[in-house]
Amino acid sequence: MAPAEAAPLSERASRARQVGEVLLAVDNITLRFGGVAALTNISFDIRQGEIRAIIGPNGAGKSSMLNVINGFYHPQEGRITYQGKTRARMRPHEAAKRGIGRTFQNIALFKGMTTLDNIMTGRVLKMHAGFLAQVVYLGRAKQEELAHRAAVERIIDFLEIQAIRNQPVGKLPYGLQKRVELGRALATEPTLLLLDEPMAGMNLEEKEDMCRFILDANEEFGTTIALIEHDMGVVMDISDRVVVLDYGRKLADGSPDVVRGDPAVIDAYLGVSHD
Amino acid sequence: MRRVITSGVLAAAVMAATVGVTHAAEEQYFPLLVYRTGPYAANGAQLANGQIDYLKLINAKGGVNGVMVKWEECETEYKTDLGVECYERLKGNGKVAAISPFSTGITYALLEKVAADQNVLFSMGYGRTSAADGRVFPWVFNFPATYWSQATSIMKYVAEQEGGADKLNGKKIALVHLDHPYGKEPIPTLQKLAVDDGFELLLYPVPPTSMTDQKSIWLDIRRSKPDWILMWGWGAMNPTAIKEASLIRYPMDHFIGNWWAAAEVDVRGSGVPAEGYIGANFHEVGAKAPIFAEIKSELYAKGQGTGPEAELGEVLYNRGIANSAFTVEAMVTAMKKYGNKALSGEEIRWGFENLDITQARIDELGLTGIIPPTKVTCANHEGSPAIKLQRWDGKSWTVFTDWIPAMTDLVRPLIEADAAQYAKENGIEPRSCES
Amino acid sequence: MLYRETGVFHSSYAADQAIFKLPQDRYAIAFWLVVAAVVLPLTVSNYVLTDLLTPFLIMAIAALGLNVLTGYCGQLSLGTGAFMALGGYMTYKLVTALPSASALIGSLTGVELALPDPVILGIRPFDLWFLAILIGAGLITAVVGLVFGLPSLKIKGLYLAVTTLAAQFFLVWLFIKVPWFTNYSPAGIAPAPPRTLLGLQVTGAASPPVNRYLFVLALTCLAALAVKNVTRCKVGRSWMAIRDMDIAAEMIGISPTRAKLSAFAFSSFLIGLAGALWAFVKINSVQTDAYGILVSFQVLFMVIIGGLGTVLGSFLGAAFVILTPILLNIGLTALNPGLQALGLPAFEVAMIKHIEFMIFGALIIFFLIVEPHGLARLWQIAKQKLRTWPFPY
Amino acid sequence: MELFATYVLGPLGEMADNPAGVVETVIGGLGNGFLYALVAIGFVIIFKSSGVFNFAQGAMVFFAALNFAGLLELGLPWYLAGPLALGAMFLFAVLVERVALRPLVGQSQLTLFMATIGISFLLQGFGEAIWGGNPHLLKVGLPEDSLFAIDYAWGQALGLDIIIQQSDLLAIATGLVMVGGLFLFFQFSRVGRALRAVADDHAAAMSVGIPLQHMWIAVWALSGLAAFVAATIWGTKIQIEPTMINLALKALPVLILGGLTSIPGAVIGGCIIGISELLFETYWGQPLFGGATTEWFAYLLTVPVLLIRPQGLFGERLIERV
Repeated sequence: MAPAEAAPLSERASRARQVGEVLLAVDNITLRFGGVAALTNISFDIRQGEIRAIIGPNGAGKSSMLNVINGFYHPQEGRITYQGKTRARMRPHEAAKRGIGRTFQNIALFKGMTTLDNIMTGRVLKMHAGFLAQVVYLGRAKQEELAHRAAVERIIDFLEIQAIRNQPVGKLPYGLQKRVELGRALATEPTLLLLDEPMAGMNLEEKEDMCRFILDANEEFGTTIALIEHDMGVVMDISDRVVVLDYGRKLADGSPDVVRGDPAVIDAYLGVSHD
Repeated sequence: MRRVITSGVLAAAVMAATVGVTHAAEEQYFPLLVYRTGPYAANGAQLANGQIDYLKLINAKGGVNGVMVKWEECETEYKTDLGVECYERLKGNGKVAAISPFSTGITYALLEKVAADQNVLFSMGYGRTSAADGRVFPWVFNFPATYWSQATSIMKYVAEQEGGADKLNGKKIALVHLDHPYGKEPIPTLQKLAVDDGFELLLYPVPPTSMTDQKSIWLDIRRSKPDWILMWGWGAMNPTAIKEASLIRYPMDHFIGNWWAAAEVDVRGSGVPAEGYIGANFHEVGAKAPIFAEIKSELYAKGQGTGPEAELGEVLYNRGIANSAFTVEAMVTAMKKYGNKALSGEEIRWGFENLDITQARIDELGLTGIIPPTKVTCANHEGSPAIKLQRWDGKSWTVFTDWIPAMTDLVRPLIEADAAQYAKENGIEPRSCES
Repeated sequence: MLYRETGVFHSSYAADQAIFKLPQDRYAIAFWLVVAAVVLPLTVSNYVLTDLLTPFLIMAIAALGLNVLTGYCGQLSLGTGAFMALGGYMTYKLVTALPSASALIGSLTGVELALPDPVILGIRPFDLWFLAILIGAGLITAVVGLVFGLPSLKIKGLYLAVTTLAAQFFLVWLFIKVPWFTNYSPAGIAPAPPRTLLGLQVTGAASPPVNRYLFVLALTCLAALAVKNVTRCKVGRSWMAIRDMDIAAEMIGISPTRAKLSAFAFSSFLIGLAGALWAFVKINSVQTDAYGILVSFQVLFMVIIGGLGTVLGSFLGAAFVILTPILLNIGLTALNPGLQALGLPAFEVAMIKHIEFMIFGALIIFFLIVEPHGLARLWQIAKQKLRTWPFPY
Repeated sequence: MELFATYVLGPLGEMADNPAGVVETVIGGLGNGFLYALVAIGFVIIFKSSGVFNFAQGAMVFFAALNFAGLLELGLPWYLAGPLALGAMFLFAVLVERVALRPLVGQSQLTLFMATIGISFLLQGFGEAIWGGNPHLLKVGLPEDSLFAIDYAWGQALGLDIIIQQSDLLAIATGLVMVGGLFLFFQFSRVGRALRAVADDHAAAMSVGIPLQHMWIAVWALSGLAAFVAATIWGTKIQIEPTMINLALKALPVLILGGLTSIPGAVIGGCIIGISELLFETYWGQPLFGGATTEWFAYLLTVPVLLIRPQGLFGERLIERV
């Protein structure tokens, strides 16, 4: 697979893309920890194929929102409709089974494993060999391993991390770890990919690389992406629509330009932001 | 720093070495499975000291008909896997006289191994009871009495105190036992007696991992008020039980330990007077027999004794002597047939099987009261089981009964049935003893 | 430069995913297998075979089992001894209840068939019943292990370790209390009846030490291979994912329930197998005395000293924990003649035991300080050194 | 229904028939519980401040008891032997910090736990090498007989025919004094406050100038003191031999139940376990299950408790974060 061209971000923003039906809709979500409300009455939707950004100051409830979407937190009120089905509570691994992938704000790689194994782990859901076949490493187990290895190698090529394939991830630099984590999430072939601050703590070059990977993933694999990001420039450039949270409430929702112009957002967020 | 490194082993080894130089002839080898550490150390150490002192004395007197003996100790901690390892480690180091592990668990683990290796397993008054059936267990000897026999003897005494076996009906008899192969051995026999005589048998198992925690047992005993308590205990369990019995003021003269639960260390370790506590035994207590004069003059006067001299004549020390003495007598018996040389396992086995120790012979050896007259046959490896009872007066033990024979007619069929089942399970064809 | 990947090219993913990727590694393992299977049985004494090598191999299986659970899946367990005991008792129950395959068929169908049992070159290739028994006992242990693993779904770390102590003490208590486990033996000890495999006697006191050793060696190699295979496949990766970060693992689709319980089951299977061998090959009887809490700690030592999450570590750890005390004991005893020659007092057996305890404890601390990641990591570092030798890096 | 009668009504009826027996069992259990708690407190002190799960606490009790008993056997009076044995524990604390803990700083909890098992072996071997493998008696003249309530006016007044063991009363009293003393120590002494700071946050404590290494010596010395006290009380009940270390394993469920970080939790956990296991053994285990259920009851009890509260009854709440 040829690495994508590194084009200026501004050009990317105006690309023509297929944005389709509503993939996921959250309705009036309220999440409380004890007496503290982390999210209050949040509603928005994510459409097929779009890049949806969730922004807001620290403590706005952004990560909590992602945790609700992939089943780690169970909201006290509200509904989540995913792929047309309104769902009850579910465990995160069930969400994963239904195509919701995820990366984390603080890198959550499997530190004892190599890059290759980390990404291979992302293929767990796609493997179906029985336990005994794995014990003897014959038949389906072996074929599967090799087939998925090939798929994983494509992701490794795509993310340009061939050189660190066999290194334990614990010792990799931060930027690469983020990349491996994206690779692991992509390996699950998600329909909806939740990225929690994929570019936090990166320098400009790393950010550009990461943006490129996100856009390519969106374009080439058709993955719908919801991301949390603090860098306004990035958010405004790559996202199709932006939802703004503050103190667990929705402040604004719309295209980057609309949100940028919203006075409430400027007051509550951009105005007081430390960025 | 009391007795950190005694000179015992040194003296023994030096003696063995010098003897080895003067007599080129091969020695008879005693692999000693001992336990001098852990919760059973107080008991194990005295047994080992008695065994070794007797062997030292034999060598000091020129060996067994001129055949010197040598020995090695291996620490088992009373643990089965370590015991097996010790056996394997030592068994090839010479012509083995007999193995005496002083642990029923280890004995069970070695039953087949000794048969395969052609070594005698001498479990003197412990181990697998049905090994008394020499047709199925040719290599195992457990005279002077098995646990089942011992239990019936003790029950005879209890019945006598109550005024006859018919008076046992409706009585409560408790068995406080180590929850371990050793402690469980007498249960079937007692259960049978309970049915026969109509008494109620209460079982109080003490787990080996926490045998110093017996509070619940003794609170329960206080409530159930058994008329008699028997104890099959060992190691740190015994002092704890004796102390707990005294704390609930249980009448000590109705509390009977078997012969592994009635040593000085057990009562002393309890820290209570325990006056009246009764125990079984098959030998006298105290350094009265002529042999002790020899041990003192030949060993302790020369600084070659194994343990502290003050412990000479104590129950388990004497029992250690008995163990070595029985084995040496088996050698002597075998030498009558095979000549005066270091004997093979098969030859020693013949010696054990044809053992016939009379009172006259015991007196001649200076072992009066230390070993009982014993006659072993091909089919009967238990001899003629009998016990004596001893009483603790607050300072020392005194034997206060004559021999109380076991209910052999009751025990022997049980032994034969159990041995037959074992033979069946393990595909052993019992040998014939008719010849 | 002595040990290097340069010049070794893998042209397929299959080659790249092999267990031993380098020719040097393959030669080394072949060498060690030849030493273990041919050279040692021909050269060493029976004592070394039966009481050093055989127990080491059996415990290596147990260590592999615990390593699956603790090393790969990150679940701490102190119940190893009890699961070994379960394996032992279940094997005993199965061998006595089902003496042969034809007996089983007979009891099921009412017709006892004589199965074909040809002898080829002194070996009876169909004589595999004892192996089936061992597998059966292992499967029962796996099921029980799975049940005792259920708390792990909620309880973590040292808290979990203490709940596994419940398994340890409860199971051992059960074996003592329920006479059924020992076929109502009066002393509560089950003998280990002699059994054959391929026509060769492999258990019981009368079986040749070489048979027992090779039998255990074969099973140990199979166990190591199975663990290696599983841990380079899906299941193994999901275990490691749960170990490294359970939340993240769950969010990429790994079910913690399945991962943890499968680790408990597979681990218990191997531990049960080790327990069966310990009873039938090593101590020649089944008794709880040999499966106490100390065994649980010993196996945990093996796994941690050897190296968590490595197959090699299980072997190194087992060797260290099983052999060190015995060799210390023998070594200290062997010092005695020398001490006497110098006119010094000899070591008493009790003293040797105390010193053995002290040195063993000190060595544990020493190895933890030198390499907290275990002996297997030391080997890795050595390999790294060899790779760059003679240059420092 | 029959099962219900046998396993529920039977034992309960037994208890109702003989309430004095229940009182006696509960007091006995309380005594056991405080004995467990005396060991568990040592664990908590170390775990709270340094995160080390100190398995060697049982061996420390054994070691302290051996030293004390051995010195007494040498003919020293208790007022010399006691302080010397206590001094040995302090010396031990310094050695542990220097030799084992300092090189292991920053290692995983499991590694540290294993290291303490190593220490446990070392201590047992060392103690026995000095004082011999035989069991010892530790007699310092503490009361160890039993009291019969019926011998006293209050017992007759209440009609209570029960036994109370003096050693149980001693254990309870000592336990309470220790908890009180430790509370005062942690609340009001300079070292105690520093230790609390360390327990809250290592880095922050260091940044305000609390020397961590000294603090670790202090906690180990403190738990050495706890071990010494436990040894003295246990010594009035049982012989000093290595089974003592096994008994200390009972402190583990006590700790887990109480939550690893709470000293009062250790005492309450001890009481719960001491009382419930003795009641269970007396009314269920002994009559219905063949006895010796105290072997496992405490551990099994922790399972349902932990399933409801994974951090123990008094432990700090664990929060899962992403």
